[in-house]
Amino acid sequence: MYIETKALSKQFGGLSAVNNVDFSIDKGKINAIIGPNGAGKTTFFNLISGVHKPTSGQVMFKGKDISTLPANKIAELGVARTFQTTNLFEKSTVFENVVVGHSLRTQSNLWDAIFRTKRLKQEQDQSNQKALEVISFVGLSNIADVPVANLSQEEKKRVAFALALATDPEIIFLDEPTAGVNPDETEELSALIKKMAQQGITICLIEHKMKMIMELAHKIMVLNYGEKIAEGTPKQINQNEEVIRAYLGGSASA
Amino acid sequence: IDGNTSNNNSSDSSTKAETEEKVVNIGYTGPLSGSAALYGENTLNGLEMAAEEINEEGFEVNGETYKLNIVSLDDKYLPNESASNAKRLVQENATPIIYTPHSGGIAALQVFNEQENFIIGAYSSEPAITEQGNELTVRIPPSYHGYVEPFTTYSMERFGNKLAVIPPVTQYGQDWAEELLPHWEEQGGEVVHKASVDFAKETDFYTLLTNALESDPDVIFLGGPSEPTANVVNQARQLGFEGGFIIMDQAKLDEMKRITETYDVLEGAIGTMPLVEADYPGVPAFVEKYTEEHGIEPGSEAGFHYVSLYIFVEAMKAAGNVEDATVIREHIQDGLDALPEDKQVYVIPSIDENGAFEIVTRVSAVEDGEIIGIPID
Amino acid sequence: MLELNKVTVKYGNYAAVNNINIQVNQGGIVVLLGSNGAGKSTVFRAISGLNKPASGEINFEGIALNGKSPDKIVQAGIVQCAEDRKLFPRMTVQDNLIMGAYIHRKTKSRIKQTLKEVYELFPILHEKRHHMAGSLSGGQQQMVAIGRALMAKPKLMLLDEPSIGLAPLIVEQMFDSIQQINQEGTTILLAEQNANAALNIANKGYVFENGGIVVEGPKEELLSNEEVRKAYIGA
Amino acid sequence: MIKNNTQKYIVIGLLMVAILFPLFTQNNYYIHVMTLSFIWMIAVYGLNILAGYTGYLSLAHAGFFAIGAYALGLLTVKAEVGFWLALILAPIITTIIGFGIGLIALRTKEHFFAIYTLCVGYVIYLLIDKWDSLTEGVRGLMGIPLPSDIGPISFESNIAQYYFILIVLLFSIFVIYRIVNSIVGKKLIAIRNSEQLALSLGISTKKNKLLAFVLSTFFAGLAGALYASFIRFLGPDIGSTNITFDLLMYLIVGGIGTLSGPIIGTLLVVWLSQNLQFLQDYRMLIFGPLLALLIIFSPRGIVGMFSSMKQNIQQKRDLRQKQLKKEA
Amino acid sequence: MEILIQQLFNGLTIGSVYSLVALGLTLVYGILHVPNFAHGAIYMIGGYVTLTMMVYLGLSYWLSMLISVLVVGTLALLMERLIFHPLRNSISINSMIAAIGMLLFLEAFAQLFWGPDFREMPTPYNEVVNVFGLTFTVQRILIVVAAIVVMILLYAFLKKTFIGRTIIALSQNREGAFLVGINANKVAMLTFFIAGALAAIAASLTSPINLVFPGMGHLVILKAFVIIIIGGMGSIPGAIVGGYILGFSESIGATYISSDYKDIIAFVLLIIILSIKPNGIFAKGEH
Ligand SMILES: Nc1ncnc2c1ncn2[C@@H]1O[C@H](COP(=O)(O)OP(=O)(O)OP(=O)(O)O)[C@@H](O)[C@H]1O
Ligand SMILES: Nc1ncnc2c1ncn2[C@@H]1O[C@H](COP(=O)(O)OP(=O)(O)OP(=O)(O)O)[C@@H](O)[C@H]1O
Ligand SMILES: CC(C)C[C@H](N)C(=O)O
Ligand SMILES: [Mg+2]
Ligand SMILES: [Mg+2]
Repeated sequence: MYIETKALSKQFGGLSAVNNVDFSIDKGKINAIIGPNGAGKTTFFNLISGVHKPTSGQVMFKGKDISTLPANKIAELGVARTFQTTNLFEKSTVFENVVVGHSLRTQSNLWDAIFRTKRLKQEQDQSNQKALEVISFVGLSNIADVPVANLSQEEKKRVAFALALATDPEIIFLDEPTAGVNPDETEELSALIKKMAQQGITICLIEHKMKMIMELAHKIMVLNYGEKIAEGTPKQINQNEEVIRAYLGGSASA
Repeated sequence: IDGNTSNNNSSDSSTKAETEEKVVNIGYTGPLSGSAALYGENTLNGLEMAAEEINEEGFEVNGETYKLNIVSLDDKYLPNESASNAKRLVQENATPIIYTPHSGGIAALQVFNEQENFIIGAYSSEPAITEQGNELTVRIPPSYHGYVEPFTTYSMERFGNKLAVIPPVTQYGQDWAEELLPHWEEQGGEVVHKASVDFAKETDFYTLLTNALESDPDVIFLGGPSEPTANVVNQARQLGFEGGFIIMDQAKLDEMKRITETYDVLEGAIGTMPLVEADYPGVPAFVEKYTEEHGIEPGSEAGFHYVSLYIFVEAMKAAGNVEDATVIREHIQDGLDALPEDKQVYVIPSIDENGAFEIVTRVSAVEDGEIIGIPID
Repeated sequence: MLELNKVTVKYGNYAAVNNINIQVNQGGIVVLLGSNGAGKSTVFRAISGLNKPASGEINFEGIALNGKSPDKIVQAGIVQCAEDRKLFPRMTVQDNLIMGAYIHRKTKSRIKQTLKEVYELFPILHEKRHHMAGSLSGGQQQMVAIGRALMAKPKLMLLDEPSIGLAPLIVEQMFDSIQQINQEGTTILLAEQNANAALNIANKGYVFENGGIVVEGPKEELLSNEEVRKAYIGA
Repeated sequence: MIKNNTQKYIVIGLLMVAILFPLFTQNNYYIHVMTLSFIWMIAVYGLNILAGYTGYLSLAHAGFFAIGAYALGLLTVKAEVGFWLALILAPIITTIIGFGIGLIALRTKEHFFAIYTLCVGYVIYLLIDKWDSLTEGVRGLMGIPLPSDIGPISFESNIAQYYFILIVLLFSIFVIYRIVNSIVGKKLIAIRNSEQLALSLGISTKKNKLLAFVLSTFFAGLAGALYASFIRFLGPDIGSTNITFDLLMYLIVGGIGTLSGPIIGTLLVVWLSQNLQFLQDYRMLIFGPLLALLIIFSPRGIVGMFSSMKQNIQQKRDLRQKQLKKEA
Repeated sequence: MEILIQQLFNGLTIGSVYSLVALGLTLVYGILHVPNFAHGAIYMIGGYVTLTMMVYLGLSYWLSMLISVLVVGTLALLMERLIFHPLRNSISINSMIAAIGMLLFLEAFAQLFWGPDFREMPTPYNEVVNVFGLTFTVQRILIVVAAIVVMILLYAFLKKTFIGRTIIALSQNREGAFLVGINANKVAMLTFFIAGALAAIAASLTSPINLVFPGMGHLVILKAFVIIIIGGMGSIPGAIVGGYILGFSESIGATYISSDYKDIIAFVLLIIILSIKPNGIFAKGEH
């Protein structure tokens, strides 16, 4: 098993945002989580990526319990994520944003910085290289020097992808990566997601856009009121009575 | 509204002066803004009054007539600002004397005053200032040593031997207490409560006094700036205290009365003789003139600065030099001796070997709602 | 009812909206389509008075809105449900909604009535009414934002991408309720990515590109326009 | 963000002037004020690392400045340690104390951090004030020695002190320049921009914030130690919040988060307040509003003001580029 | 036992003043999202205006206080308009610096206009009362009662009236407030006015037992900061409770621990609280 949650729960005050969820993510595939608003999807992500500590239960990564590790340690293990509300360094350029992403793979310390050691220079080159590489991967090479604040939603989403990719992840968690993006551009973004998966990166994403999910996902988990109500292939989910009642509604394949 | 803002017109008087007669610049760096501004202004007022008087005639050194020009700079009570100011005063105004009324500023100036050759007019009762062996420091106010004995004797006789001490947290207050307590106990007294009060932070003294009065003292020792000290006295009376007060010399009975409104509240308080009540020869004229100019009676800070400037001028005359601080310093004793009687707002017979003025002190107490002098032997 | 006449809005030197004309008729639903950054939100901000147009006129019921402050514009009957919601995060859901009725604060009973209607529309908000708005999930917050706008009982409601982050079921319900609100007499100006759903309930649309309008026309016309279909409907 | 090259030139230009300055003036007072300004600058650079680059406003900065100053003072006066050893030890002691305080203080964020450190600063001040058996309390610590001679070099004269402190300043700027422009610096800026995002990128915010805090206390301590050796008298007031406010003012006026801001701001404010002396009692009456006006009309400080024209041009170009790309 | 009761009363008196000042500070914090360092200076001006009205114009205590409330409220309002409003979109440190500028200005102004000396404010309520072994003056009762009344009124105003609630709304999202039809600018001015008024009331109430002087604001402002941190910044009940916690801990601490270190008590209390709960006691969940 790659990433696995065991009886994972999170309480906020009296509220069970995530309740007893067992879920496993398949390596190299595109996994999806759907569910009504407030179902606990983002919280689930936050638990895995270390933003919140679980109230009970465990998160296992490659057989190791990571539930109590801080977020930065989890990132070091190769778990990257994007945020539901686009969270970028607004005043910096695309390049400046992305170059920071690789800093967790560097060892240079204060000493190296002050004496500008060989190691620092090497690592700086390496970070720049990496940044250029992922910027080109997400297709933003031509605006690498533009401040992020001046970008469109869709471009920002791409920067967020690039930032996550710069950390050299094995797996990326994407929280509503195409929210607020029009259908045309949504398709382009899903192509990008597919391309990431083809590079061998495991994907786990949250989306409300069913059409896209159905096309992309290999496996879907459905949350409702913090509990897992269904899990399966897109087809299975599409026909699941409970899911239709709780989430999809009438025009299921809109 | 009291527009008591003593603006010296240093700039215009100096330009005018240049063309007509020779000018000696006297430097001043002290707190003219911020929380200690009142203190700073009082000291400066004394200097300026003396300078004005002296300038009516001018003074003659080696056949030339000179006038004084007080150049004052604000240092916000910070030593490093005092140092910058002093450098500036020496550089731009060639001041042979620089006054500063706080020990921090004095210490900062002592670092280079010998090198740059200027006298520090040091207004601080901190003995360490003159014990450093600085050749060009003249310490103006008296130290508290002289007060401890008469204060103890008087209070113990009149009220009893249980003493509560609540001096201010300042070094001066703590030093005072350290001097007073052993003496009190030596005389058979008992110290029943010990605490200190911080006028920079305390908003209300009830808490402090409730604790102090719990030990049922006969006498309370306290001090600090006059007005808040008076406030403490007021509140002690409200809380039912009927004994006497030993007032540290920083506070002045007359200034305290402005807050308490009558001397009745201060009944049994012993402290330094208020300048206005003192019998030194120069006092009446000085008080009258000062009151006229500032609408308020002068305190000792103004008095000491006033008299000290006269002393320095006399010293310059005696030295026949208005520039060389070292020479002027050598003639301070001559200056003291030559000080006209009508300018003797304090009687200062001598300067000790460390450069501190030796002053004839006066003590007074409130009896039956009136200030009376207490003789010292 | 609402008329934008040669309006240009700038951020610094950059014209985010350039010389556009928009007409919204009483009782209608008008959609603004356009890719991200095309300038839709900017138009909304200008109508609400949050940004001042660099040139051009905005008229509402024959009165110029140009120099007016945002609160005056709300009082005139235009309420916006903004893109980033602009809730009061440390007030309860209910207080957020009640603040929405600020301009009707004198008529308490009516507020109560409207509040009930909003809760009927979004039952989850009733459940969460005593929670801090800031602790709600993204979609729930969106509901509060729409609910708050409804509380003002506006004549003209500006909805900036209301379906963003909402579950399909809720989106469906929401478009139903927009229609319902509209039928009750509120004119709607809507910006949407979900062009299909939006155009279905609308009677007129404008397509934005780079701060200008490239296509405009009644719903049918837009739905049958090849380019529009391809870019914004995705089928 | 302002391009680093311009910043570098501004700094180098100013430093050339600083090196030549004593050749043009024999005015002791100017030299004195200038030397003192250099000391403030070092402290301001320390503040800049934390407040400017990492986004945490520490109001205990004067407290650490005072710790450095008293460390040097006490080591030389009371422990009779040699000057140069004391000068090395003082910032280290400050840094160690800073480490301990930072560990707890950095649990708080934003304004909580600001006020928490305000209180820490105040407690430091109170301790210096009350612990008079060690610090001499309000009486002050006197007799702090000059830097002792190194071979033939003596530090008696104003000019010698001026250059000595200038050299330390240069060294500080150099170190800070290197840090800010390295991977470490980028991590700090990332934390300022968004702590949550930084964390998700694997940046240990805890460790890096602490690093920034400790660095800032190091420079505060270093500046304090130099202050002690320059003024050679210490009173508790040196740790008061007023000093923190002054330092902050220098930073803001110059331009927070910029490399040349601390130099420009310190020079400007120090000389301005010196030159307003003639206003006597009115000084603060003018200075206060002047400060407010400056902040209103040039919120990113002097450096920001000068660079904003440049930036405008840059931005226009970016937008044009973007528009071209969209049309394509 | 007797001393404990007396000290509790003393704590109540001082806590009332702290609470009033802290309330103003916390309200303004809500609007500015910046600790307003000039608040202490506003408090000081409040004391002077009342004093001036009483001593120079011979008005009664209450009338003087009313005028002070209006004058200082207006002063605070002008400060919002002229200084903080133009700064509302820039980083918060800038507003802090501007506030420091205002602090310097107001203190210099007071020193120039009223002189640097300590002034006494006469009170018509100076008689000493002794009940159940408790000693106090009528003025002190007045402080406690008036402060509590003011706080209840303010609380009711903020929670129960629409206008009051706009202040809270505005503090949380300025544009959001605009979008529901609140004139955010007016509300910001109103908030500053109230904060100024509270400071004027606090200063007018305490000045008769203390003194009026240019630095009087320093005495309370730092403590007010401690209070609003302990109480959670921007929290109204937090400011009130925090004020009394501090008042009591000072009077009790001075009695049973050490009066010399009673100031440190406040700060140590704060450091302990924040070390355990980094967002203050009354902090509410966000996100
Ligand atoms: N920090 C928090 N404190 C308190 N409650 C929270 C917190 N974060 C989330 N919640 C609550 O937990 C529940 C799940 O929230 P979550 O953000 O995980 O939902 P979601 O599935 O991502 O919804 P959406 O699709 O709307 O983004 C919601 O009811 C929310 O109000
Ligand atoms: N505050 C601002 N400062 C500078 N430029 C801005 C600002 N807000 C928006 N822009 C720019 O103005 C243009 C139009 O933005 P706007 O938000 O109006 O677009 P939109 O059509 O609403 O897009 P979306 O679908 O992403 O909401 C964009 O290029 C954007 O980058
Ligand atoms: C009583 C005063 C002469 C004391 C003086 N303020 C000093 O600095 O020491
Ligand atoms: Mg979510
Ligand atoms: Mg938009």
